[in-house]
Amino acid sequence: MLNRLVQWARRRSPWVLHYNSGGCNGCDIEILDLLTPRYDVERLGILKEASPRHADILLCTGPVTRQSRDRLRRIYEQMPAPKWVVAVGTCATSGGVFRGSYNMLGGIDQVIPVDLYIPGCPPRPEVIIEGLARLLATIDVPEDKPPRDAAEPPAEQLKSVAADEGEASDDGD
Amino acid sequence: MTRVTIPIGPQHPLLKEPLSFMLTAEGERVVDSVLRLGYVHRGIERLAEERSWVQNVHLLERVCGICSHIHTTTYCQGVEALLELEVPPRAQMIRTLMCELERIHSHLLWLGVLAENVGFTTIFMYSWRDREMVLDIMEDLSGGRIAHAVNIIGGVRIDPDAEQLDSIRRGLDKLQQQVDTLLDVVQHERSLRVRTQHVGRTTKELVRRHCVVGPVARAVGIDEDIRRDAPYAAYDRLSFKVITESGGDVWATALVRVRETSESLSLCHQILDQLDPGDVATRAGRRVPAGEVVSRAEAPRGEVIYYIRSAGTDKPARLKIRTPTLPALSLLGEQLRDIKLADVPVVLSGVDLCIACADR
Amino acid sequence: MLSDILYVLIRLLVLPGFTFLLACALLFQWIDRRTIARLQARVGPPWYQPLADLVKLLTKESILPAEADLPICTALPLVSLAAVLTAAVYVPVGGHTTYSFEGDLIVVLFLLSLPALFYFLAGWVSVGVYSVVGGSRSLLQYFSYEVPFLMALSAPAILTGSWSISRIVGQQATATWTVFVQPLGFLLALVGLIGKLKRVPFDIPKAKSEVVGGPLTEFSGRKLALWHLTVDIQTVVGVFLLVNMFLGGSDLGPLSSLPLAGLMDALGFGLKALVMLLTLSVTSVLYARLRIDQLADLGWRVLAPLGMLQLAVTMLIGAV
Amino acid sequence: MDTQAILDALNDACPDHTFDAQAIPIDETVIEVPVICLKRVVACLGSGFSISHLSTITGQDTGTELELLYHFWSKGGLTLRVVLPYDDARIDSLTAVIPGADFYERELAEMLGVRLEGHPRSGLTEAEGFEHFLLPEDWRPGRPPLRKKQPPKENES
Repeated sequence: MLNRLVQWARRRSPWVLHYNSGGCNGCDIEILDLLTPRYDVERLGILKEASPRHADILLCTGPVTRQSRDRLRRIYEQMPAPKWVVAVGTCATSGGVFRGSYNMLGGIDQVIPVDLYIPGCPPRPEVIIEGLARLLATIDVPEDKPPRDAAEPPAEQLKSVAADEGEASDDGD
Repeated sequence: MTRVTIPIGPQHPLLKEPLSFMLTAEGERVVDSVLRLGYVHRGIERLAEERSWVQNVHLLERVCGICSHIHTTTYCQGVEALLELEVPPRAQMIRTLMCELERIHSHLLWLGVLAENVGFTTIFMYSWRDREMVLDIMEDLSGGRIAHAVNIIGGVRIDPDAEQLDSIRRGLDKLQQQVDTLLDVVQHERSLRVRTQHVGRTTKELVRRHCVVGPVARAVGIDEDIRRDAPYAAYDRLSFKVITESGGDVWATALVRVRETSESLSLCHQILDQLDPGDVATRAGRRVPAGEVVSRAEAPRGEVIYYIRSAGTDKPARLKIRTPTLPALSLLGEQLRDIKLADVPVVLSGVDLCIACADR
Repeated sequence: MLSDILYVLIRLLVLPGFTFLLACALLFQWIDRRTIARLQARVGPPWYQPLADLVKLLTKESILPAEADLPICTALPLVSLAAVLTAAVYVPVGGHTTYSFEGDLIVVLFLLSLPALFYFLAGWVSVGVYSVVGGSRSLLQYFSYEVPFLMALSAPAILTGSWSISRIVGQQATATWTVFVQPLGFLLALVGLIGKLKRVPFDIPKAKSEVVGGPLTEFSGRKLALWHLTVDIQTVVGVFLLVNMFLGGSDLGPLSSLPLAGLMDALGFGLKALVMLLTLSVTSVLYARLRIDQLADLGWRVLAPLGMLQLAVTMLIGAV
Repeated sequence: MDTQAILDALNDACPDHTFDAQAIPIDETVIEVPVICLKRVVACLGSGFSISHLSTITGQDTGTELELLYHFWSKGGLTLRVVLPYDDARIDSLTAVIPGADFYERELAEMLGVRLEGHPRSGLTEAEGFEHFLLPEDWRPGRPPLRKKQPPKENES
């Protein structure tokens, strides 16, 4: 019963954080566009939050540049569980046209685990909404588990994060 | 007073894109800043050397998601000059039309971001709602809201019919009313003026020293616009005013941008009236004869310059891009000194940063 | 005896106690967000949105930076929520008062000002740069709005000659609503309330584009939920307080003599609270955020002297 | 823009070199300038002619040497071409005359390994501990990405 309530709440109150790890702006303005009158995602309970600590879903755009990598990982670490990551746009999915560059690591999933990919260059706001809706529909809180479980990042990821912790000061920016 | 370091970015609600400003502040007063770019450095200049001339159109459209069309325009006209191609007048006109639509889109977007940054969400909502009309027009023309893929080497890819042109005219008329309202708001809304007037003030001399171009330069009274001074595409057949202001503060740049939006709307109407039937593209070869070219164009944020060198192969030997944000960032170093912390978002908005452009 | 205890318990927990306040807080938040959305040409969230937000935050992981002071960070949202809940006990709702004594106005004003201090402390102990800057901003802001707010709310008390909210409400039913006698005081109280609730144009301590989330930047999960709830309940109490002090509580003038007095009381009170809430929502759509120095200027150069004027005039009238 | 007048003035300013103008599309005048004359030439342009701004500095590796192109704008394009040898790629910084050249010059240092003499920021060379501007902090030193001999993908440190 309680788990049903929690599941209901999580599906209806996804607060998102947006991070551009090296994209061209196209996806970013489409994400910002979600908030504006034509799309108005507040209808679905989606709020764009400013601090990683307040967010449930990380919307990532752009391929990951070498300079962005640590920051992206740190933002992910700062988010409280349960959390989800959505790669918005072709670049975030695979690196897109920028594959092969000396400063590129590829898609978001090279750095943090991704729950949903939304390809498109850039994806239309409708498509982003559709993607988010599908992600929300998969959120469930099984009856036999306590409501606070998080998708464990792969072991290898954890290791590299641990290596980072020396310099990360968690100042929330 | 103790000094604190306040990081702005790379992830910060003020910035839609990552760059990092380390502000040194004494209480609410910012005394110094250190800029770090490179979070969106994709190495496009090097990538371009490894792609063919045609593939590069696709790549360069993704230098920036806001002013994508101006990049391909600058690139294509450069390559066309190397190829000594004659681009049909209709293609030139359509190119110019897209340039102006993009300027409207970019300026409305900017106004929204400015409003959002001073906490005026309502204006953000309204100006972005109006921006949707331009996006609709561009989508109608090209099939894409943000990435248009209109330019090809030798012309354009689209050929709008009379019905489309009519619907564009209707859209432009509706938009004109909205832009007039927004101009009225920018001119008269008190709390917006309180936040933007006398903020981020620059002088002609400072702007010159930092080689700043575009609306920021025009807001201190520098009467320069590549569209008029070195007409490219179809600008020599169109008439328009170059908007200047003298204030030099963020409010002045806002006025310049909103008035320019009106000017762009009138340009669009002129283009629609003068759009004669004809070819929209000429055939271009895969190889480009050896040579070099400097191509300039006026992006929404100011002068864009491309240097292209061909060694006579199917790939460029060097392609250099400089976008107007880079000098603006240089100016920001001066502006972010001895101002209030609360004015930082306003000053940053004032120069209309496009980090994706600056980092390449 | 037992029934007395039960009665008190019901009053504290159900009506007008915690459950009622919680329902009001969620309802007010929804009305507020919905109104703002409508005025911005949007649709806005569905009615259950505030509840979903609350439940979700309550069941999320609650993490803090390693340098933050964990016990204090845990305690702060709790005590500030407790402060506003306690304040609510002394504010009459639709003519019903849980507790009332001579001087309860002062207690309410004191309790309502506590969250601002806890908010500042929250920024201070959670260490992040934005938290600290936001915290010191909230303190500065507190000094700007609090004095005029206190002066504005003292004026009706002086006029009535009593520091009990119930008495001030009762007085208005026999004479006229305070807002007609002291329109200036009402305006000041409204501005002060906006400052207290940190709403646009006074959302300076939590200005996203400047200090990310302000003092709450580092808070998450349960703690964040409690902070949000504090603000929501503070909104409810503030609105109720202003309705009582200036709009005659549940008094509906000549309509009060209609049958079903209890229902009419509730209706009257509810309507007035709604009007107040809508005023808050509309205000937040109409302005850009002020700068902290502009707010201090406004507070000390305009609002405080006006508050003084209101007090002086009230005292003069009282003396005559 | 009067090309002949500029050439005359430059010939006066640097008498030991004969300046020559070349036209490239699109309406750009290119003047070749020896390394040692660059500062004098820029000063001369700045004082006598209404140069509006320095648009950018293009650095390129032509395969045999490094070439720097200083693109100026004054109601028309004017480009100064400076050629540097690979093994001694150093040039005077223009930041004292044109503060806006700062970023363009840092890019030259980073992308092509050009040494900027007299640039106000230290750390523009490896010896001083490179202060990165566009490239990531962990970029392996000594591999400016726009040099042709640098393989495009080799970036792993």
